Amino acid sequence: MEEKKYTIKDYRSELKPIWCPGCGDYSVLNALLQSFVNLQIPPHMLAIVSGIGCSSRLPGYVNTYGFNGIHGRAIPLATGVKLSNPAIKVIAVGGDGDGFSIGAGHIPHAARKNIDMTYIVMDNSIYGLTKGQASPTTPVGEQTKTTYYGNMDEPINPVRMMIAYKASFVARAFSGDPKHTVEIFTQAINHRGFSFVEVLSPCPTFRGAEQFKLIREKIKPLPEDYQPTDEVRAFEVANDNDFFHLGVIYKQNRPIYTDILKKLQEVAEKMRESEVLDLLEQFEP
Amino acid sequence: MEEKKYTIKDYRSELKPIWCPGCGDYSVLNALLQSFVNLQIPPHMLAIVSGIGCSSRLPGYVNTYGFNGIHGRAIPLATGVKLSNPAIKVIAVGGDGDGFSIGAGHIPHAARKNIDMTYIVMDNSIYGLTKGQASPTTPVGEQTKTTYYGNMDEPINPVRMMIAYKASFVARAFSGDPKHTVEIFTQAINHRGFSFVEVLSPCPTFRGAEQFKLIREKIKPLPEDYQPTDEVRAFEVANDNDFFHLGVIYKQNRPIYTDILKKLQEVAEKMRESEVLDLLEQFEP
Amino acid sequence: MATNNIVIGIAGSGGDGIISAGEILVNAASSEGLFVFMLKSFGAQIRGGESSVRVRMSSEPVATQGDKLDILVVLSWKDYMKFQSEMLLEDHVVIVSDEEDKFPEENIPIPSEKMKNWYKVPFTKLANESAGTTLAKNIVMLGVISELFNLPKAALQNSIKKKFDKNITEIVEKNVKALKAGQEYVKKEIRKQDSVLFEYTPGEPRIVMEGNEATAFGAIYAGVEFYAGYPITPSTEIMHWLSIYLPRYKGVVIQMEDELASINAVIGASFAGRKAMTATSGPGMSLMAEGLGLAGMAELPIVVVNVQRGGPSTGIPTKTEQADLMQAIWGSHGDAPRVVIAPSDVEDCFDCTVLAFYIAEKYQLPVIILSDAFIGLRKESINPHRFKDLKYGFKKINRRMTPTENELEDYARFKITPNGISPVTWPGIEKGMYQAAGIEHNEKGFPTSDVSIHAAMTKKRWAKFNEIKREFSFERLYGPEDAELGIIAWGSTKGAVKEAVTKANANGIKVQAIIPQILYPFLIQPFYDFLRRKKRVIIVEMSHAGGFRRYLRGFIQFGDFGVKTVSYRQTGGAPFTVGQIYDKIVQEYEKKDA
Amino acid sequence: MATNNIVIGIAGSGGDGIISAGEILVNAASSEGLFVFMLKSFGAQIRGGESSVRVRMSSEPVATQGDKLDILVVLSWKDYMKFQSEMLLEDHVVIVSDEEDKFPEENIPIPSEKMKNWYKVPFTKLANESAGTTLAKNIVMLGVISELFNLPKAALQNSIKKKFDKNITEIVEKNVKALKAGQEYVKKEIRKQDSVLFEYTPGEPRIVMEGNEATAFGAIYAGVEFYAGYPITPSTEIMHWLSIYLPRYKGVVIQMEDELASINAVIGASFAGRKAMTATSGPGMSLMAEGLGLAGMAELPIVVVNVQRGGPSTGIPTKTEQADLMQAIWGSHGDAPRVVIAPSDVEDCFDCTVLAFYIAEKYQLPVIILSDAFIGLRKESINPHRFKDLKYGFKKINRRMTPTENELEDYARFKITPNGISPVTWPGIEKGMYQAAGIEHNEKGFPTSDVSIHAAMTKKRWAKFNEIKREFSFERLYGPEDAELGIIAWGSTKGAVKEAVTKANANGIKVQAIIPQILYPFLIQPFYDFLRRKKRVIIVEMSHAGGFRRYLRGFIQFGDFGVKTVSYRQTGGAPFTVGQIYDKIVQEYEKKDA
Ligand SMILES: Cc1ncc(C[n+]2csc(CCOP(=O)(O)OP(=O)(O)O)c2C)c(N)n1
Ligand SMILES: Cc1ncc(C[n+]2csc(CCOP(=O)(O)OP(=O)(O)O)c2C)c(N)n1
Ligand code: SF4
Ligand code: SF4
Ligand SMILES: [Mg+2]
Ligand SMILES: [Mg+2]
Repeated sequence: MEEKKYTIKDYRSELKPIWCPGCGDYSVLNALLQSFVNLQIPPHMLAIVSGIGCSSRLPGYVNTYGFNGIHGRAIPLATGVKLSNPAIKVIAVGGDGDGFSIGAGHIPHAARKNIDMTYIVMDNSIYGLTKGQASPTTPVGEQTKTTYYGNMDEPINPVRMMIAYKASFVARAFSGDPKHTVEIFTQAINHRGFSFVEVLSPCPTFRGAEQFKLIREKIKPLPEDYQPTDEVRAFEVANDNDFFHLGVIYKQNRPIYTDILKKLQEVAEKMRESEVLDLLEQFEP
Repeated sequence: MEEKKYTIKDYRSELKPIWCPGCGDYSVLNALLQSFVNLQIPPHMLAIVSGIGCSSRLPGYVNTYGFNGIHGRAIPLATGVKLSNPAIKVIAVGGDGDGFSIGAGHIPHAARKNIDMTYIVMDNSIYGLTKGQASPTTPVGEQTKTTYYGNMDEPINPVRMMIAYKASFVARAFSGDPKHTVEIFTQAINHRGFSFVEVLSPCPTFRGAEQFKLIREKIKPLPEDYQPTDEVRAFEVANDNDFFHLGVIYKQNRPIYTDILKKLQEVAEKMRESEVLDLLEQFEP
Repeated sequence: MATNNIVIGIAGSGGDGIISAGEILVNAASSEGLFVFMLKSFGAQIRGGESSVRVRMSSEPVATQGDKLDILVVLSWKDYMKFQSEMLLEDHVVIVSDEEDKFPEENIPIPSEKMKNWYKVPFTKLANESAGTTLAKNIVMLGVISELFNLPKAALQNSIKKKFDKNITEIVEKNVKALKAGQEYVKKEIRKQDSVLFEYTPGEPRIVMEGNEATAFGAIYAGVEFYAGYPITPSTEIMHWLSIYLPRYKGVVIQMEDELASINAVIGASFAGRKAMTATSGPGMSLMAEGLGLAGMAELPIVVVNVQRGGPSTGIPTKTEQADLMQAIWGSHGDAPRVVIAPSDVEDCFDCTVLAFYIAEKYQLPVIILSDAFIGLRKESINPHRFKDLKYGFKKINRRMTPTENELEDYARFKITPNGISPVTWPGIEKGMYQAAGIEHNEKGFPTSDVSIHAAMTKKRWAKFNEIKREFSFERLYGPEDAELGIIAWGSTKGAVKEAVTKANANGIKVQAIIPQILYPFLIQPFYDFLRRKKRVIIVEMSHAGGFRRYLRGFIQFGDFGVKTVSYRQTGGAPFTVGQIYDKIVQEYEKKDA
Repeated sequence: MATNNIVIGIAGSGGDGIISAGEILVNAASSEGLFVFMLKSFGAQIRGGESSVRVRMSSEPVATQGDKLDILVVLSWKDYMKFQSEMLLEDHVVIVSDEEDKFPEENIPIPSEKMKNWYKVPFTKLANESAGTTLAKNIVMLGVISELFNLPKAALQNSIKKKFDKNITEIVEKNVKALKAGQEYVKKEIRKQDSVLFEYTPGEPRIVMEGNEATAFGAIYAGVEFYAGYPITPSTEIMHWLSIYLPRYKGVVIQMEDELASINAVIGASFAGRKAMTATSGPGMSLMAEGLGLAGMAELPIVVVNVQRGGPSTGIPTKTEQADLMQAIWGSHGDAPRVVIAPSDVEDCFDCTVLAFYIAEKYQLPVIILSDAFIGLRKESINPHRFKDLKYGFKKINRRMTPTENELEDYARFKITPNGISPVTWPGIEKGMYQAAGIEHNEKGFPTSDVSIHAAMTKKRWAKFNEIKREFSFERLYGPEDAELGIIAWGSTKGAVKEAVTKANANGIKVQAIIPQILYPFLIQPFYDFLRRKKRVIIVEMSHAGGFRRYLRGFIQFGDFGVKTVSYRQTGGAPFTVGQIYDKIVQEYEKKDA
């Protein structure tokens, strides 16, 4: 094995996570650090941005550039970073509430623009940080702090939503299967374009300790010969309500935003004669 | 033919539309009024709400309760109205910018909750009211006021997005085909649940007069034997990038929000003993 | 030192059951008719972090948590360390700690002179012995302190019974045993050296409410029919509570996808004729700025609660601050009218909510209630009788004014009237059809960009303010009218100001305080009356930027009254203490002729 | 009446080419070195509605559009009706209208004494005859008025050539023919009875800018690298302009899905080290409240332009108002620091934008530029030389301060410094890694809920204000220092105030005006100096609620200076006229000893 320059220690920050004992997010964090080791990304070339939530605390636990922004706005924040410096690897992380509830309006646009970033949602089907209200992925009937009489709302299906948005990489992982999660993260970060990973990451505190077991029972890997390039097939697989398929469910290569932008700037630059004062010509009567 | 109590005149307001000559929205308005005639809905039992845009001016032209709210918020506004009085027929209207750009975060939630309303988007693939900027459905390469060097962004596909959101009725119409539009509107309003209609409604002012012709050339009706109940098939049909299929593309019957809510309130009411002061018991030490 | 007013602080780790213990104590004291005040405090962890509770009980009314502890109970010294600054100790403090805690004594950050009265008790051991589980150590602890300090013992036992579900007798019994084990231990093993002893005469039971509960309860009392919201600390309890109780009155509680959706759903419900509200905290309030403007423009009654927290941005979600006042008044673009009310304690949360609905419905505009974490999350004991006949009682609040048959003939929804109020319809009402709009509109609701209509409609929307100023004049006043030193404060700062003013006057330092309830529009007359005798006024608020001071000065030219103003500000986090305010009073009093 | 200062108004329907005609006129006049001021006005329709343009040209500097028209050109009386209130007429007004317009003469809403000088011209016929198309009637019209009133004729011809693309000679020729046809018609058919005649000496050509263009240009000059925005009237031209020109300097312009996304993208870009900005109007500003707080908390430089429009809510999107001031200052929850600057004319849009970047980058905080529709959408002619050496010139504006090698050793991004400014890094800088956050944090950027850290960090963030107050003291002053009557105004109201003050002083009415450029933090010293001699001060603003007056009073106790304040407010829509301000000056001047 080749010698690695950066080890997991290089990526870990001095801050100790304040997550509850048994929280699924611990192994998401570890998997992410391991994927950085796999990819040997220099820490200062990484920017991890997030919104607000237990899961959104993650950037603080990683020794890279980090931005713990406001609730629901990780995606536009990440967009601003990426477009400003395409050399930086940009990773947005957060929860199911942060991403699919308050942040829902931003995802389709980053996806269709194919902005080169990785978006990891730690899906625990609950609002953890605010102590247990229903999230967009909470199952029907569930009693939470805001659904005393049982949740009435059909949950969303993040994976099929992402396929409909034309995200160019869509995958699902489970924080109870760290090895597979590392593999998926590594692929996602390596993907050129908007890559999305839903990580099932239980919240034992507000959804019970048996979550890990319940999810494990419903997990199903993709068929051996599965080809993630067919949108319709991917949509069908995502539709399966009885099982969670883990793995890369959809993948496509299409031009990334920053590449197109670069070409545009080159065209534009050719139209410019010299320095800024030439702009004054625009105002000549 | 049975005699109708309400005629189109009953539904038309005293306000004259300020739309440009040739705007597609005129026939959307007319089709909507005709569908009210078909359904014989008493005008005072109708509430039409909208956001901001040329298309969002529509409520003012109809003699019903109307609410011309703020940009992007027609859907939550409509939700508030419907939940307050399930007897009212609630219709949300607006543009592609209002709905799929600034309002994009609200749609999945009204759809999954299956809130009984009809959402009509007059899609002209441009921002009309602000005088010609790119919208989420503007084709790649198009020059607009904000895309001098050509639009870089892959457009969204509203129909397949809605299917992914579990909207229980998803259809497409064309303002150049008013008869079909009336039919679709009538079905959509009659549908119990969240019904969505994308009406291709050209903006000759900012996208050119030839839009009607160009769209007409790409239009394709659904196959005679098409069954709109299969999500995957519907997704496939929606994916067709070369043609616009008109008609009801997806349809499903599932419980509507206000019905579930009513049951919940009945359960809750049984748990209550008498009038409000009994709540004081909750605070007894 | 027998006292009828005692402050107890308890600190430990999240698993120690400290909050439960505090609640049991509060319930016991309240059922004995005592005045009780309880604060909780947590670390950043969701579970397993440090936590603490502070309970003050008294046979006289109390307005604050008490500056310093008479009794400090420590289940874990390590966790206590996090609360040092929040738990100041009286000189005569008595400390009770867990004997089994292995924390090095030399690291305890308490000066030795305050460690004179220190009892160590083997809580865990006693819990295991009596209840068969270490979980009961919080109850053992209650047994210990109830015996040591003469806290209401029978009431405690009742509270425990109530807490641990009457049906599971086994659990109740275990806990009662734990309580008694604690009490027995004291009798047998401890020789009381300290002089702290609680004494009181039992009275009629009082009920216990948290500020956020009082707000939610007030909303139901006022007849709220629709609540749409999005969770956010420290306001979420309002939604939790309503999601249980509002459906019982056929009301709707819906969790929306964000605050933009929440306020627009509330506006939609109001358009549909319903009494509608939402609650949030700072970040949500910022997102509601546009919606608040819409409600003002469309003249739709809505009630919006902002339980303020530390800011700016995400800030410190669990701690209190008073830095959202100016945003409440001026936070939307354009001349957007809204009323701002601030509750000053738990009971007042109830009153303000009822008042908010009254004003919103009558004047057809948005009303913002500015509570904060300090009020919203604390418990107080309250006289249950006060809810019986209130001025704007349940179902007595009129819904907004509707048009007469006549007015419906050629209905003009936004008819210009002298007081700005025009009769309103809603979907379902025949002949009442109209267009509501955020765009400028004429009396019929149709859009216009005519400058003179804009002027006339703007004037109409703001005319309501004149009427509100005529209708209300209530302000809270404490201290003698002829004092030359004054204090102006608002919201949760009232408690400390009130106690400090009482103390000062008792000590011969003449000072009077005024605390407005309706903050905006500015009810100027009571302030003029207040200022007539003043020479110097302290403006107190928990905000670095000091919006309240700017606000007051913007409306009152203090110089015209010959009054000097002094701004006393503190960044949020911990509330003002009585001592801080008192010291400031003394300091300014001495300067008063300077 | 030969004059070197003339105001021309033209009204007609959307298809009449009125705006083009106005632009050609403005360009012609500017190329002759004249001072020009041009306003456009439209109806609600997107296409085909009524439209009008008003051009003032003068050989002396002008600060306003001129209260009344010397010349009124009407291509359609029906459309003119919509602009009556915006187009007041001088007594000596000359009217030129379309002979073929069938509008009943008796319905023309102009008193007969102002109809004395009325020429009717067959514009359409002349256009058809000369250019072979009715489309050229606007050019015929220019020919007519240039001949009638001695407007720059050769320059007009050049402007037409420039406008109609030099390459399509055919079109240019047709239009030149139309121009000449108009001129010939006057020579042959009209006997001039009126006395309005324009006279001037040509000077060095001036350039022409719209306020929004000046803002965009200023941004490029200041080195902006990233723009994210969402279209909204009346600000969108800033984005239009930048989307053409910024990519030519390797900059990024991205249209986001909404304003929440825009400001967060801008914050992200700033975090990545870029000079970043966005522009919007009221509704977008309300949506940016939370993001503005985040930028303040994370101490990231961003520039946000608010081109104000009529409010509240959607309000009147195309018209002007000054009702967003208090929102700019106080619009976010919590103690969220930001700087607010207001341009007062087109040139100042450029200056303020350059200044905004300077302050944002130096102090690491959000800077809001409060422009409005009145400035943003008008054209003015400007001396091109003024852009050559500016204090904070292109590339001369330092980017934010970065840490030294030494400071990077144990880098503390939010290090507490006396002036609040701490060196900052961005992704890609080795060893500079840190956590940016909206949550309260320590010097390293790690989250905390510690009360004392919160206090220290809040103080640090606000310490920048002290430094800003030390660095700047510039205010615009007009009129004699020793005047006892004063006027305070801000932003676009400057023009009318300036001209009114000049006129008053010329008439022996002593009055001085002060117009702040940096509105927040409040630079108090210049105001103290200003007030020293004043007895009475008029506070002028275009807002019913009057935030500016509250703001000023919040910071200045006018009574302490023995100064009485008078609030002069007007709802938005149409800007103040010089006459209005002048009359107010006279009125208050007469009261001055009362
Ligand atoms: C504008 C705004 N609204 C609400 C909140 C309160 N809030 C913080 S985190 C959160 C949801 C957390 O859920 P999720 O994103 O699923 O993260 P988790 O804690 O479950 O990991 C909410 C509602 C906020 N901080 N800001
Ligand atoms: C918060 C906010 N941002 C921006 C605007 C400006 N605006 C008004 S309509 C509109 C877009 C209109 O496009 P669309 O919804 O497609 O409607 P159309 O005019 O094309 O029918 C925009 C950006 C606004 N009114 N409010
Ligand atoms: S509350 Fe749930 S999601 Fe949050 S840290 Fe605890 S276990 Fe994890
Ligand atoms: S601008 Fe376009 S969408 Fe708007 S009214 Fe005109 S044609 Fe219709
Ligand atoms: Mg979650
Ligand atoms: Mg559109």
